[in-house]
Amino acid sequence: LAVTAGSGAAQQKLKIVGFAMPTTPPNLVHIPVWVAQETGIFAKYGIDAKIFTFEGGPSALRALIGGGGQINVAAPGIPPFVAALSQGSELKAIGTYAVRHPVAMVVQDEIKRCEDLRGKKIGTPGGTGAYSEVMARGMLQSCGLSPRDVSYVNIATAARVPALATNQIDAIVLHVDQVYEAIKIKPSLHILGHMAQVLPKGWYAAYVTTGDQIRDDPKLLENVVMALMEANRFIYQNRDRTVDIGVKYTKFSRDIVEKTYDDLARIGIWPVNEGLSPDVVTAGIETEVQLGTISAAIKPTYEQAVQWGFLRAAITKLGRWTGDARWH
Amino acid sequence: MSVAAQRGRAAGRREGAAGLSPTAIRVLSVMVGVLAWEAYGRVLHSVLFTYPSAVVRAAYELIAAGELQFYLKSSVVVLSLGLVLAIVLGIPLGVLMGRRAVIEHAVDPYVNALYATPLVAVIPVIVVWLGFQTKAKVVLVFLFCIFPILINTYQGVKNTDARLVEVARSFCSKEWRLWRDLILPSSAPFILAGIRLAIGRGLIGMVVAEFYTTITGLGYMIVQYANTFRMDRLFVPVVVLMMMGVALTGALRYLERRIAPWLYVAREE
Amino acid sequence: MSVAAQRGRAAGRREGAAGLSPTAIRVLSVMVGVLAWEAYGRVLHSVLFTYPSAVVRAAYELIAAGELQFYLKSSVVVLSLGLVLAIVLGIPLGVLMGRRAVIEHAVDPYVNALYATPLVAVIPVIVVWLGFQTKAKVVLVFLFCIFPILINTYQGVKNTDARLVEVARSFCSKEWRLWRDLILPSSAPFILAGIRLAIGRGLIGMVVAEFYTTITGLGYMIVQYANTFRMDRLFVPVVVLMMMGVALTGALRYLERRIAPWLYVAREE
Amino acid sequence: MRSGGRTGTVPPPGPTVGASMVVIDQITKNFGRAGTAALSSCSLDVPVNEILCVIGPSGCGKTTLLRIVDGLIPADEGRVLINGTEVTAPRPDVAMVFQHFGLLPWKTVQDNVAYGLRVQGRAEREIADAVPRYVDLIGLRGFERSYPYQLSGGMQQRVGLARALAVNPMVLLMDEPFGSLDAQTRELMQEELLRVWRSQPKTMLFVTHSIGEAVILGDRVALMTRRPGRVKEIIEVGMSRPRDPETVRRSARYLELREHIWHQLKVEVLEGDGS
Amino acid sequence: MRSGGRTGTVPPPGPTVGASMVVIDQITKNFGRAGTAALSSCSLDVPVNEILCVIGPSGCGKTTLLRIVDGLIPADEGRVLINGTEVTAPRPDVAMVFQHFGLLPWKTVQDNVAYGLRVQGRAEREIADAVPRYVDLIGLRGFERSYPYQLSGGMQQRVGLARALAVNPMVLLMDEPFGSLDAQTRELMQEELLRVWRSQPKTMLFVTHSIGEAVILGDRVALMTRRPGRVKEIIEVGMSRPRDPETVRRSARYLELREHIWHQLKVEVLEGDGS
Ligand SMILES: Nc1ncnc2c1ncn2[C@@H]1O[C@H](COP(=O)(O)OP(=O)(O)OP(=O)(O)O)[C@@H](O)[C@H]1O
Ligand SMILES: Nc1ncnc2c1ncn2[C@@H]1O[C@H](COP(=O)(O)OP(=O)(O)OP(=O)(O)O)[C@@H](O)[C@H]1O
Ligand SMILES: [Mg+2]
Ligand SMILES: [Mg+2]
Repeated sequence: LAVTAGSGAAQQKLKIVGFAMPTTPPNLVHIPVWVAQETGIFAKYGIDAKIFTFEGGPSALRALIGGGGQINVAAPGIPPFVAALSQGSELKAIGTYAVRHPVAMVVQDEIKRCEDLRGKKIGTPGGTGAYSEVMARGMLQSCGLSPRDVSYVNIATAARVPALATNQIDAIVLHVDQVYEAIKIKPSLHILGHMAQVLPKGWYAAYVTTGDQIRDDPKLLENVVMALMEANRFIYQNRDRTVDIGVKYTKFSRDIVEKTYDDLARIGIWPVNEGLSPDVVTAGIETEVQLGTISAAIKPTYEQAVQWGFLRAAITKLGRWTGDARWH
Repeated sequence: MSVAAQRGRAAGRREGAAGLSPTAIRVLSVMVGVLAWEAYGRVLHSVLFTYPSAVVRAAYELIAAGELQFYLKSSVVVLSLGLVLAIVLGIPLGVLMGRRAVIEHAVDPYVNALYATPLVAVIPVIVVWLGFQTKAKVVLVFLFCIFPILINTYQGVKNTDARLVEVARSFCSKEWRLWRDLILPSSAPFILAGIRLAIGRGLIGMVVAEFYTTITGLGYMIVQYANTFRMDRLFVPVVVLMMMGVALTGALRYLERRIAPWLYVAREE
Repeated sequence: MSVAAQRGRAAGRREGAAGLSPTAIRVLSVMVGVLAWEAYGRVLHSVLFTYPSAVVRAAYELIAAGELQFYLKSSVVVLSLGLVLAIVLGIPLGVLMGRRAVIEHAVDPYVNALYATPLVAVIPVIVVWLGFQTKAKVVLVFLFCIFPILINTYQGVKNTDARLVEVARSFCSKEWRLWRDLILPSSAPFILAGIRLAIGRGLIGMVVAEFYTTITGLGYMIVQYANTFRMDRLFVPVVVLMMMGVALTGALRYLERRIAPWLYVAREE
Repeated sequence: MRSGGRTGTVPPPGPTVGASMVVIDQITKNFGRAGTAALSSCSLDVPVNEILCVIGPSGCGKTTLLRIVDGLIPADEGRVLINGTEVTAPRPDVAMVFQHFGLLPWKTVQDNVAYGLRVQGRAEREIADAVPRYVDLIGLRGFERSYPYQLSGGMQQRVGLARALAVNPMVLLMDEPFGSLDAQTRELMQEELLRVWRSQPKTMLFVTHSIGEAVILGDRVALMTRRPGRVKEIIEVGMSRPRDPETVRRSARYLELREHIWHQLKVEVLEGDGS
Repeated sequence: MRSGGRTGTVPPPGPTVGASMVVIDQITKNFGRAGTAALSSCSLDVPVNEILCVIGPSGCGKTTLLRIVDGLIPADEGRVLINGTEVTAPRPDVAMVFQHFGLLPWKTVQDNVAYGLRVQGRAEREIADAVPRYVDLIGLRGFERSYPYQLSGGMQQRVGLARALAVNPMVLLMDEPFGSLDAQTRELMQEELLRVWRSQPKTMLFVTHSIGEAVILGDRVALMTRRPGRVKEIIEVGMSRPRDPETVRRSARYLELREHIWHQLKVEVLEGDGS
C-alpha cells in the first residue's frame, strides 16, 4: 500500500487537529499518531496533527474536556475514560490504538513460573485498582493465586525501575519497552508473561473526543479515524519505518524498540479493523465496575461509550483486513 | 534609644472596618469565598470541577467509611517529623551561615542549587539510600521544608542590629549566648515567616513525597480520585490540607505570642 | 539614635578563613562537592546514579544537538513571566495585608489555604480557565512564586519600626509615599529573602507545571530521560536548574546592592 | 489650614498675633490596660509665635504630650486646638523633632533633610535650594552623602532638626533637640534656631532638660510635675531679645530663675523617687 | 586578669594604686575608604580608680575612642593597654554604657539589667540579689516588667547605666550616660554613681557634654579637638571629694574651669564649623 505523503491540493488546506497523548515520552504502543503524522497519512486526509503529550491519561482527558478546544482527540487508557464517562461528561470513543494489553510482567531472576510469585513483593503504582495492580491480579489469577498470596508495594511511577534494580520489589507490570529497558539495567530480570496473552479480552485504550466536537465537524473526525486506522495497518507493513519513528519519539534505543515492535506486532496490539467491538467494550466497562472504578448504577452503555459510525465508515472506505488471527 | 525598641508598636494603623472583629472578618470572608465557589461550581457544572456542598457530602461518606482518618494519620506522621527536623536543623544552620562567613560561602551554592533541584532528580538517590517507606518520605518533606527556614533565618541574622551585637560583644557574650539573647529574638520575625512558609511547603511536600515513593496517605486519595474524576472526593483531602494550612498557621501565631511576646506586647498600644 | 540606623553594620563578625576571598571559598567548596560526587558516583556505579564527568559529556552532546537550548528557551520564558508577575503582585498585596487589618483578615485564610493546596487540585480549574499551554504554565509558576514573596513582605511590613512610621505620619506622608520611603526599604531584607525563596520555587514550579499540563521544556527532558534511565542526560537539565538557581540568586544579590545600597554600605566598615 | 511654604518675615495672615496658636485642654493619657498614667489633666496655652520651653523630670510625659499635640496618638480625655482647629491627625504645618531622632537609615543626610519637603510634595527645585542651606545650618557640609550610621550621635540629632526646620512649619514641636550636643555646638544651634525663628516666626514647644537653654530660648517656661504629668507652674522669662548667652548667664534674673526652677524640679524628682 | 565579682570596698589587689589602668597610646582611626578621619594620634593615660571626663565637640571621635578602648573595633594605628595588657577584644572587667542605650527590645527592664550578669555566667542567686538593687538605684522600681518601648528616653538611658554597673567592672566606659536626663535626675544619678564608685572603686572614662558634670565628677577633664580628635588639653579639677554640687557650682575654681573649657570648646567648634 503506497502512501503518497501529503501530496496534492489537500496539503494547502490542512486542518489542525490537536491530540492529547497520555505519556511522555510515548511508548511504542502509542506510536500510530506519530506514524500518521510522519508518513503523511494525516496530510493525505487534510489533517495537520498537533500532538501534545501529558503525564497520564487523566491529564490528557482534562485537556480534552477543558482545554479551550485546542484538543480534538485524547488517547487515554480505559479506566480514566470510563471514570470520566460515568461522572456524566459526554465523551465518545471513536477509535483505538490498542484493545489488547501492551504490557508484560517483569520479574526477578528466581521467579520462573507464575506460581513462584507466592510470597513475593509486587510493585503496584497507583495502588489497588490502578491499572498495574489490575494486571498483576490477572496474572495471579491465571495460576490460581490471589492478592492475599503476595504483598503489594505501592511505589510511584518514577520509582519503578529503581525499585526493581535495588531488589525492593520482585515483580511489576510494565510496558514492553520499559521491560526491555529494565532488563538492560539489570540483565537478570526477565518477562514472566505478556498480559495480552494472560488476559486476551482486555480493552487497553481509545481515541476519545467530546460530543460537541462530533456535532461540530463529523467529517473531520471521520478523516481522523480513517487516517489512524491506516496508520495501524502501516505499522504492520513497515517494520523499519515504524522502528525509525519509534526510536525518534519514544527515545528508547533502537534494539529495545525493535524487540518491542516484534513483541507487540506478534500479539497484534494495534487493531487494523474496528477494534472497538461491542463485546470488547462491554467487557472492558464491566471490568471497571468489578474493580470499583465506577459503580454499577452509573455504568455507561456501549452506545454511551462508543461512536461507532466513524469506524464503520472507515472500514467501508478502506476495506476489511482478514486472514490473520491478529486482525481484529 | 534602643534600636527597634518600639518596633512593631502598631506598625500598621489598624482600622476596625465598621467595628468588625478580626475573627468576624475572617469568617465573613471565608463565607463569601465558599458561596462564590458553590455558585460558580454549580454554574460551570463540569466533571473537572465541583462545589462545596458536593465536597461536604463526599467528606461525610469518606469519614463514615473511615477512609479519611486512615489516610490522614499516616500523612500527619510524615509531615510532623519532616517539619520538626527542618526547624531543628534549619534554624541553627541558618544562624551559622549568617554568622560565619566561611560557612556561608561554602554552603551557599549548595543551598541555592539544592533548592532549585526538582524532586524527580533526587528520588532515585533517596530510594537507593533510604528505600520507599516512611524514612524516605520524611526526608523528602524535610527537604521541602528546610529551605524557607534556612534562608529566612540567614537573612534575619544578617539583619540583626549591629549596634546590639556590639553591646553583646562588649559584655563578652559567648557566641551561643549571643544567639539566644540577640540573634534569635531579633531574627524571630524572619524565622516565623520562614516556618509559615515551611508549613505550606511541607503539606505539599507530604503529598508529593507520597506520589513519588510509595503512594499512601492523603496523596493516595488525591491521586486515586483525580484519576477517576471524582472531583468531589478529590477535594476532601484537598480541603483537609487547606484547613491544616490555616490551622497550623494559626497555631504558629499562638506560639509566636508565647515565645516572642515582645512582638505583640508592642502592638497592643 | 535613629532606629536600626546602624543595622547590619557587620552584623556578623566575618573572618577571612586564612585570608580566602568569598569567591575562592565558594569555588573551593563547589569543587570539593563535585569531586565527592564524582567519586561516589563512580564507586556506586549504579544505573540509577551518575557522576559529573558523565553529565558533562551528556551536556556536550545535548548542546551540540541543540536540544538543551531548545527546551531551555521555552522554560525560561515561562519562568520569567511567572516570577515577574509574582513579584509585581506579591509585594503590593503583602504591603496591603500588612497595613490594612481588614484586608489582612479577609485575605489571610485564602493565602494560608491556597499555599497548602496541592497543585493537582488546582490544575483542572486552571485548565478550564486557561488551557494547558504557556498561559496556564505561567499562572502555575506564578502560584508557586507568589506565596514566599507575599508572606515575607507581610512579615516585613509588620516588622517596620513603629517609631519611623510615626515620623512619616508626623510629616503627613501619604500612604503610598510611606510605602516608598519607609515600608519597602525597611522590609527590603524580608522581601529579598522572599524573592530568593521564590526563585527556587519558581524553578521547580516551572518543571512541575510542565508535568501537569502538556510536557515541554526542561520538564520534558527530565521526564524523558528519567523514563529511559539516561541518568547522565537526566542530570543535564537538573544541573542547569541548579546553576540557574545559583545564578539567579547571585543576580539578586547584585540587584540588592543597587536598589538597597544601605544594606551593604553599612556592612563595609 | 495652611500647608507650609512661608518664606517671608511678615507674620502669616491666619492667626491673630497674641491669640493662642496651640491650646492644650485638660489632656489625660494612660498607657496600656495596666495603666501607666502618663498625663493627667494637663493644660497649656501657647500664643502665636511664642517659644514655650517645657521642663520636667525624666518620664513625666513630655514626649507623650508632644505626640498628642502632633496628632500622632489620641488623648484619653481632653483636646488640643491648633490655630483654632481641633487636632485629630498630624498636620503639615506642624513639624516635630524627635527625641529618638527618627532618621531613615536608608537615606543619606541630604535625603533625610529633604524628607519632609518631598513628602509634602514641594517642587524639586525648591528642595534642591533648601537642602544645602539647612545642611549648612547644622554644620554638616561634607556629610551630605553619609548615611546616619556613619554619623556621631550629635550629628544625627542635628539632621533631625534640619528636617523639621526645612518644611518651615507654623508650629514646631521639639523634643530635646540639642540633648546630644556639646555645650558649644548647642549654643551655636540655639543661635541658628533663633535666627530662623526671627526670619520666619513660628510657634515652638521646646522640651529641654537644660534650665539654661530654657531661659535663653523661651518666652515662657512650663514646669511639669512628675508622672502623671501636669503643668505645675508657668514662668515668664521676661528678658528682651536678642539675648546674648554670656550676658544672660551673668544676669541676676537668670540666676533667680535657675534657682527657682532647680528647686521646683528637685521637689518633683525627690518626691517621685519613691515609686 | 579578673573576671569581675568584686564586692568589697578594698581596692583590688591587681592594679597598683597610682599606676595607669588605661593607657591610650597614639590611636588613629579612619572610617571607610573615603576616609572620614575620626581620631588622629590620640593619647591618654587614666590612673587606677580615677574618673576622667572627656569633653569635645560633636562628632570629634569620643564614641569611636571608647569603642576602641572597649576592644569593639580595632584602631588603625596605636594601641590600648588596660591594666598592662594590650586590648584586642572586649574584656569582661570593662563595661560600657552606650550613647544609643543599646537595650534589647525583647527583654524587660529587669532582664536588661541582668543581661551583663547572665552573659558572664553569674549565679542566678547573685543576679536575683543584684538586679532589684540596681533597678532601685536608677529609680525604676515598678517598671521591672516593662519593655524598653514602654519607657521614656531618660528611663531607657538609666537602664543602660544599671546594666553596666551591675557587672561591677574594673573599668567603666560611659558615653554621655546622663544626656537624656533632666537636671535634677541627672544630679541624682551623679550622686548614685559616685556612691557606687566610693564603695566599689573603679576607673572611669566618662564622656559628657556638660561642663558642670565634668567638673563635679571628674578627677581630670580631657578636652578633645574637633575631628579628627586628639587630646588638646588635660585639666586637673583639683577639688576635694565629696563635692557638694551646690557648693561646687558657686566656687571660683568651678567658674574658672567653666570659662576655660568653654573658651577652648568654642575655638574648636567655631574653627571646625567650616568643613
Ligand atoms: N508606649 C508606651 N507604653 C506604655 N507606657 C508608656 C509608653 N510610652 C510612654 N510610656 C510611659 O509614659 C510615661 C511618660 O513617658 P514620656 O516618654 O512621655 O516621658 P518624658 O517626659 O518624655 O521623659 P524623658 O524626659 O525621659 O524623655 C513614662 O512613665 C513611660 O513609661
Ligand atoms: N561607622 C562609621 N562609618 C563612617 N564614619 C563614622 C562611623 N562612625 C563614626 N564615624 C565618623 O567618625 C566621626 C566621629 O564619630 P563619633 O561617633 O566618635 O563622634 P562623637 O565624638 O561620639 O560625637 P557625638 O558627641 O556627636 O556623639 C564622625 O565624623 C562620624 O561621622
Ligand atoms: Mg521624652
Ligand atoms: Mg558619640
